[in-house]
Amino acid sequence: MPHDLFEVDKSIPERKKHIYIKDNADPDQEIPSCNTKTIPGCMTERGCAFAGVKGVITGAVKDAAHVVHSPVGCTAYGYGTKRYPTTPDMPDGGKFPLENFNLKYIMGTDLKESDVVFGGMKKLRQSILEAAKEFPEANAIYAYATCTTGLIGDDMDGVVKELSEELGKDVVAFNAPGFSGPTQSKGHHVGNHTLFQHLVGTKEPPETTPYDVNLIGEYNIDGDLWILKPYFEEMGINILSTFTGDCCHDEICWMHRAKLSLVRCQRSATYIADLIEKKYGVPYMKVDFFGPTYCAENLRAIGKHFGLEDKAEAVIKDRMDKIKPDLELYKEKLQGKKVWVFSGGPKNWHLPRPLEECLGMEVVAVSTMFEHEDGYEKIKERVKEDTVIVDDPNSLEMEEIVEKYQPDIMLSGVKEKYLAHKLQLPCVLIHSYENGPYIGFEGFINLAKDIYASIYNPVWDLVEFKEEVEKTPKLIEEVESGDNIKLKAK
Amino acid sequence: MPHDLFEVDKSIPERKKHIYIKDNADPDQEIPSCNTKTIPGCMTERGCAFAGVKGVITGAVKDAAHVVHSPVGCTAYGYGTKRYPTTPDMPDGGKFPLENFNLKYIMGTDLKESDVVFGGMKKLRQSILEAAKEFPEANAIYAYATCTTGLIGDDMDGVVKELSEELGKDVVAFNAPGFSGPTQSKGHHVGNHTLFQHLVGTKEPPETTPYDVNLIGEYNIDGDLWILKPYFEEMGINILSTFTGDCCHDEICWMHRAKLSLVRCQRSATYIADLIEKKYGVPYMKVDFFGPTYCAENLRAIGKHFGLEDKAEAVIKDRMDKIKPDLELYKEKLQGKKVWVFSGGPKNWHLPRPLEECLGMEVVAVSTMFEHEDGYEKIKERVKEDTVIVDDPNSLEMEEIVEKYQPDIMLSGVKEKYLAHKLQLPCVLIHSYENGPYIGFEGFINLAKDIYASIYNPVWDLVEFKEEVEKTPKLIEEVESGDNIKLKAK
Amino acid sequence: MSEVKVTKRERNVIINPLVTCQPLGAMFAVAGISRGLPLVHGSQGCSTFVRYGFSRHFREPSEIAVTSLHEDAAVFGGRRNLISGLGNLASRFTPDLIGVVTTCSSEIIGDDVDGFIKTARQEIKESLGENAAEKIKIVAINTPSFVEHHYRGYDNAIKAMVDQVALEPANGNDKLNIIPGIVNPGDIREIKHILNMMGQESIMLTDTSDPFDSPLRPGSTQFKPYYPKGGTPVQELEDCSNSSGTISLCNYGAQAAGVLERKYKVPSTIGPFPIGLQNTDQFLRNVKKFSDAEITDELLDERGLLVDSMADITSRYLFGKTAAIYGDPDMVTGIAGFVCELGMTPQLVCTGVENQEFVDDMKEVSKKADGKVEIMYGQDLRSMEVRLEEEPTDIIIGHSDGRLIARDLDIPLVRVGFPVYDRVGYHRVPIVGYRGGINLLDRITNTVLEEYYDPVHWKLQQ
Amino acid sequence: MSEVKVTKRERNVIINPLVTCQPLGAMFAVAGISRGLPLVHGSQGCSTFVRYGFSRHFREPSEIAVTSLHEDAAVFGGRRNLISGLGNLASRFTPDLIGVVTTCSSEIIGDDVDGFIKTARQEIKESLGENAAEKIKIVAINTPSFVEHHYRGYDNAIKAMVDQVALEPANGNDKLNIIPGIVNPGDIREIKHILNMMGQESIMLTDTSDPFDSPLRPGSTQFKPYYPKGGTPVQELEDCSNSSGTISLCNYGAQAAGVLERKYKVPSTIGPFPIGLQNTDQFLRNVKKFSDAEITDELLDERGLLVDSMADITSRYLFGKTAAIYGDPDMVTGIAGFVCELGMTPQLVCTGVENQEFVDDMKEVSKKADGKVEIMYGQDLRSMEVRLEEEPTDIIIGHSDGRLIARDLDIPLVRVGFPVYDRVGYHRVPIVGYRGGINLLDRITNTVLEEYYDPVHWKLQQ
Repeated sequence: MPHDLFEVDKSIPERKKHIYIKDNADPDQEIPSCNTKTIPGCMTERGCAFAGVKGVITGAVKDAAHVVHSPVGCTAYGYGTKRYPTTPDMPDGGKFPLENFNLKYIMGTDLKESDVVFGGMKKLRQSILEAAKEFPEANAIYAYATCTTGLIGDDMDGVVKELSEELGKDVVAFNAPGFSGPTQSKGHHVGNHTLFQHLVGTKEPPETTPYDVNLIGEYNIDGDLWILKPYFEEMGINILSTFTGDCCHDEICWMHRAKLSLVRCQRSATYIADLIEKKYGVPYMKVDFFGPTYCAENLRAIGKHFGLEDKAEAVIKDRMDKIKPDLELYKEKLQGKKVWVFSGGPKNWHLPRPLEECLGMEVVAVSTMFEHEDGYEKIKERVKEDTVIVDDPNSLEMEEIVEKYQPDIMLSGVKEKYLAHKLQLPCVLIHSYENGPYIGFEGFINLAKDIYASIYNPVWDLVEFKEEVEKTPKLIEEVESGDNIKLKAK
Repeated sequence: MPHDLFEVDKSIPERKKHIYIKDNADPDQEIPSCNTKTIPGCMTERGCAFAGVKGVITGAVKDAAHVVHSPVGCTAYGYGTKRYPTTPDMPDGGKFPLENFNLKYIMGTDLKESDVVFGGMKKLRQSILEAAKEFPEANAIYAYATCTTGLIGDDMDGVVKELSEELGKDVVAFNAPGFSGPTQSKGHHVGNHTLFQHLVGTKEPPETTPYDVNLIGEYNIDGDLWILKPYFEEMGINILSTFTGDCCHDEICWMHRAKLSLVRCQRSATYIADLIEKKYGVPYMKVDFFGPTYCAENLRAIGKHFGLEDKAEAVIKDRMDKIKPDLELYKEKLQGKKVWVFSGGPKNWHLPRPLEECLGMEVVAVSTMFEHEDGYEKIKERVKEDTVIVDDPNSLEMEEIVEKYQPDIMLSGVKEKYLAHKLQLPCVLIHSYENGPYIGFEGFINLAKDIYASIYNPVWDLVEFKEEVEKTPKLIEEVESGDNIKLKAK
Repeated sequence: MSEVKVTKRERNVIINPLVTCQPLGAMFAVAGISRGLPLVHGSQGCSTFVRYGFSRHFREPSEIAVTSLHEDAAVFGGRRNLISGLGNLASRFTPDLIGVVTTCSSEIIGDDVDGFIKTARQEIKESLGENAAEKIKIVAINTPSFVEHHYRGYDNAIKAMVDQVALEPANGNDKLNIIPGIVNPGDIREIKHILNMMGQESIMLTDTSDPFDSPLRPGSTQFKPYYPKGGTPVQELEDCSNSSGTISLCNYGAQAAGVLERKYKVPSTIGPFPIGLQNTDQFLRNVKKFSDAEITDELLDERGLLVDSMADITSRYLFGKTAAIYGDPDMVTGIAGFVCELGMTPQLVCTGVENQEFVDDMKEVSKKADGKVEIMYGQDLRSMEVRLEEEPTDIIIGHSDGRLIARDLDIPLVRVGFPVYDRVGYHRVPIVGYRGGINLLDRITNTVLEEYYDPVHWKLQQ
Repeated sequence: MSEVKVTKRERNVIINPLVTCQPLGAMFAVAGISRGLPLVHGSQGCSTFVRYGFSRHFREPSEIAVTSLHEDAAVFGGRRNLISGLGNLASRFTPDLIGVVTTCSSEIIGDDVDGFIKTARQEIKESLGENAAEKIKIVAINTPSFVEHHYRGYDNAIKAMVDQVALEPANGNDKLNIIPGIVNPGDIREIKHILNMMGQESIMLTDTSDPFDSPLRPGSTQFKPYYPKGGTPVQELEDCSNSSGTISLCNYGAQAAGVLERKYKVPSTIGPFPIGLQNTDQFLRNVKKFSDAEITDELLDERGLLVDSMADITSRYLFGKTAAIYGDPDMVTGIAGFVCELGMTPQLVCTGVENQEFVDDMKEVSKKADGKVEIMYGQDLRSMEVRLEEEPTDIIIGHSDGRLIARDLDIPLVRVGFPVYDRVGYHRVPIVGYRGGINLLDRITNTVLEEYYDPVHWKLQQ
């Protein structure tokens, strides 16, 4: 029976099909039911489509002003929620004048009751104009639909089209109101399509090379991009456009000029790679840079594509040499520790093998907020027999997973972190990381270190007050060695 | 009856002669008895002779290493107690390599019981050698006797003489053990004589001018010197040596080359001016730079001495113009406020007139820790009828002064500050200042501002919990004026 | 004479808002009920963003359910979502209270929330049995996101809970109702500490202190992350109509106090937010007004410690220093008043809430100030930033959302309020009451010492 | 396996000492007696420097009398000074206890302090009458400045007071004697809070909490600056021989506990200084050992809050960070242990006290550390500076005397202990007990966040 109905789900038996225990003997090759609506009344970890587009796809663009067409709440929530740092560097060698522009500001139309009654178009128009005036440096303005504007039916596309002309800069509307689609994944989709449709192909890069790539689905979380970029540079490959980490608006406009697209986050951004391939004939390759093994494999594949095999090998060797001692150290420490990976989507199939093969850990549970079938297939392929795979777990299920599968650590988000801690389960943030970046060779060591620090946090041995302790003997075993004394750990 | 026996002194009637109420009709022209030993069992505010020499005179020298010949306590207490900042600038245009050397380090011989029995000479010798090794940059080493070494009779002079030769740099011993003399004033005296005897006349300045002065008794408390220095510079006068604020060891050695000595703190440093005059014929002038009036008067006198009258007037006018608005503001606010000045010595005669004449305050009490007869005569001359003048007041007397004379503010030291506050009496630190410097024209505004801030501290109106308050009416009187609204204070 | 300037936001576009929408306030309020669960009737983002916000500030789990509205609900209404959501929540969690928190979506769709709740109650009764079902209060809380802000949402929620749960008064209970506002666990605990010292029992409406700062003690077996220790028991909510008075520390929203006064004759008083000497004094007097509580010597000693600190510190280090203060309006007027007591000038005060009473109160506070005061209301953080670029202050006092502004302007930020996610422990340290005053004074002074005295290090020798 | 290196000072010259001489400790101890006054038998500097030091740390008056020894006493002895000093003090202040604190001078001169006190007692009896005189205890405290350090002076003073004042035991009082050590008011209050939660009465030997942190309340008429509220009443000192046990938190000096044990059969236990989880746990167990005090749920909740904070914060922000810790030995071992509990490494610990037990304890603590530990004892701040120049740590934990070192090395300083004169409020915030642990954890973490996370500001987004 690959599907399991949890104790806590007795009254919502429809959850059974979302929970799958990997079973190699399973004749139907099932996967968990996914990408469907959450059962009302649950404490789901999922977000909304607006979060999907602004919080994941577009928020990383460093020179666009973001105007949320909403009552104040969605605007407020769109602020400061994600870690995608930027440099001020622009492709033409100039500097963008506003530091941390994408992290520092968010704008909104501040809709009120009367707007709900009479429509918010006027305010949208006015707000975009004011935004352009407040930040003339911004090279584009991105406007976002929300539940309210979706429900009152504002025609944002009309407004932004007019304003693009009026302002002489791109104004783009993203029509992903919060209620659309079952998860934030809908927002990724809308974001991809909107950017492709309105921007890709509208500008030309300052120069091109035969080694130009688009790095798609790389949002520079906690500096991930800044780990990967040197690999490419050392290989002689030029990242023409990043979609969208530390990127500028124009980079998106000239994505059609790359020779190859590399798709890093395949859940949130395969769409645009696909669209670019179809329209402009730029082929794409799905890549995986988590963990040294995948990272090496994929650099090799890219090297092969461009005939740069030797350079790829050089990068790989250099980095492997660098991380080897740490990798060994952490593997020794983490051997056999049980891990539960709960990410948005792809990290659930990126991480299990690296954790198991490179760190000796055992993946006992994986769960996702918004993965689709293709992702679950990959997950299933990459986890071991008896691993539980849960689609959109809710709070109660999470507790049951902890009880049943006794993980030593969970990799997940902020909301889950403190719940895990209350269950004495260490937790490392895997969406925006703790002491990241986590990608690439060096990043994997950061991840290992954070996992190690969390599992070996001394507090876990001190959780309960002890009425009695064995008296520590005052005498300590010492091994003299020159000036220093080595103490034997008890 | 110019002398008064306080209520709290009923059992120590000898205190009567130390307390004098200024009485113009007093036929005997008395002053308080002073510079005598404190009655045992009092909580005196006085310190010891070691404090007098290290804490006042020598601690300001920026390039000397200080070695206290004592059990650890005196060394510890010699650390970080005074605010005499320094620049790294040396007279030859170079920089002294250790920033804040005089504030940052103190050294000691760390005497133990066996040293008390067998003598501390060996440790003194060793410590000075080690000090020289630890800070080879130091241009001199100053060693200090303390109670212990005074009592065990260590011959410090012998040791330092030997070491001076051995090290090729001046090593000087200051023989002012804590118990010597009734107050720290003894330490000033020893400091002056020692520096004169061992150093003055031993070196020559890099260059001289006809306008070279020694600025004596200026310790650069909280930057006082840095206020005064520009006055001299603008007048064309060169400070050849400062004794001892922000000065280097060599400056003391060439004090005999000045054309004139100016004595700022006349209690602690007239000695050396006198000695230099006697031996080298350099005349000296007693100067007073507290408050704009004295400051102007004295700059004029100095200008006259050098035939630089016009330049003196220019400095005076420039500074008076600058401070006038603030002076008026604070005079209005402080008019009639009663003040009690409790300083070490001279500030008790420096400050009464400036406070009264320039700020409209009323000096109701003055007291000193270690003033001598000449000082008390000046104090008496400068305070108004009925002002109480107290020599070496102890804690209980201080409370009685507060009760009897009801000052609005006290100017004193840290030990007294918090006692004053407990009696609801605001207190401004006058030894090392609060937001100083307090000297000169600009400094007097700093003092006025600190006094103002202390008296008008809103907390003094809020000390007691009130069972009832009149309900503040919500309506406020407003006077529109353009964009702004002026609110009438109630 | 002091001078004030009053400004409202001049543009329509809001840039870095100082407020969020109503539902957050309501979720906060419901989180303060023992075994209480908020059920957000809206999109998943409406609950997820708030859970995220609470978690990163309090570093605690924040368990909030959602009806997960999607396209179909937009067309056909959220009836089924709400009814089944309530049913699922009831059967899986058996809470003591569910607060149904509406959102823009459910309000625009026009769902008959009261009607749906009735149906849901019926269904719950059928599935869980009458007894179990009766133990679950379901409160409808209308919090349309496009009306006002989180502060009003809190107010609406407390009002709804009192209105729908409090029973007809029977015997006086000699307790005081306290509406603490959107404050930190440390603040609520400090209020309880003061009342405790006065021997006055209270009913907190509601008490988020323990739920948002709960011990990690797996050994205490009853514990579940979604039911942390503490919170106001539903029985106390029922009983609040028997109290001898209501004090709302929430200065600009006390509808619940109004309900209790009109419906059940419980007298009430509003404000001030008890920061600093005078406001805390007034809080004590307010407590005495409704009871024979005593102002004990111990309490006056705590007051005396604040007075002592102010005497020793303020004129020396803080006099004449200027502050910009931003955040929720009651916190802003409270801190502005305290800052005046410290001899500083609240040169710029800024709240996102558009409320004339706030302006009037700030004018009153400004009379105590020794300098110009600019009152920004209905404003946002960007407006404040622009003003500070033109006329900087010595320090800024506010929550973490201003941190990049403070960083870019190179003005030190004294963190207070919600959210503070870039430092730790701030939710636990009170700023209200006398002891909170000492904390805030220390924080302000140490910030000033670090920024303005450390560079001239010798001034810190004594 | 961890590695430790142990060093003592190699030079004779002491540079920036970490200790001072005995009398300071004795004055501190006597200040904790209600209506107790120290009378320093020495030069004026001996009292003035200490008053200055106390005042700038506590920002309180510090009233200490002195016999003002001068040249004549050096020659003829301090007899008259001490006798008349005692007489004057008695008649002008009518204290409950006078602690006669010797110094280098009086010890070298060889004054017969006991004899002089006898004479003084006689004279006081004659001038004040027998009844009044009897109410004034006079305790001789030998604190030669050239032997050891302030820490021993404290120990000697507590011992002298207990030895000379405690009465023959009569009926057990079910109280616990606590020797708190040279700690801050906040720490003593936290210890009292814990005991209070356990329902355990105590006698503090001695209680400096209120004397060194007293309210400004002129309305409460009995108040005199030299007799602040609080302190241990002499009756309790007399009664401490009836207690059921003594716990000395002062880890390396507990002579008073020894006296009580030997003379009056009061059992005792020494240490640990209760910083952090394990040390506080041990303190609780120690309390239980001597009494039937209970470890209440509320107390375990406080513990749970510390555990919760550690779980939420330490591995994320502090793991692997290194600290240099300096100060009094019990504080150093205590903090070093806590720092290990936080997953940090106490890379360098430094005390001015030369004590082998400290070294042994630190070796024990080092076993919990994940890295090299250097133990410096009998050292000074300069030695520490030199080592930190060679091998810097991420943070330094210690008192204000290290501030210029921290400044020059550009390593942030987390202030603890005595003296802290360049910031405010530190004397009031406990670092002992569970709540103190939270405070210290917050302080350390926020220092790390400010120094190491603010520059990569985005890492603080959540």
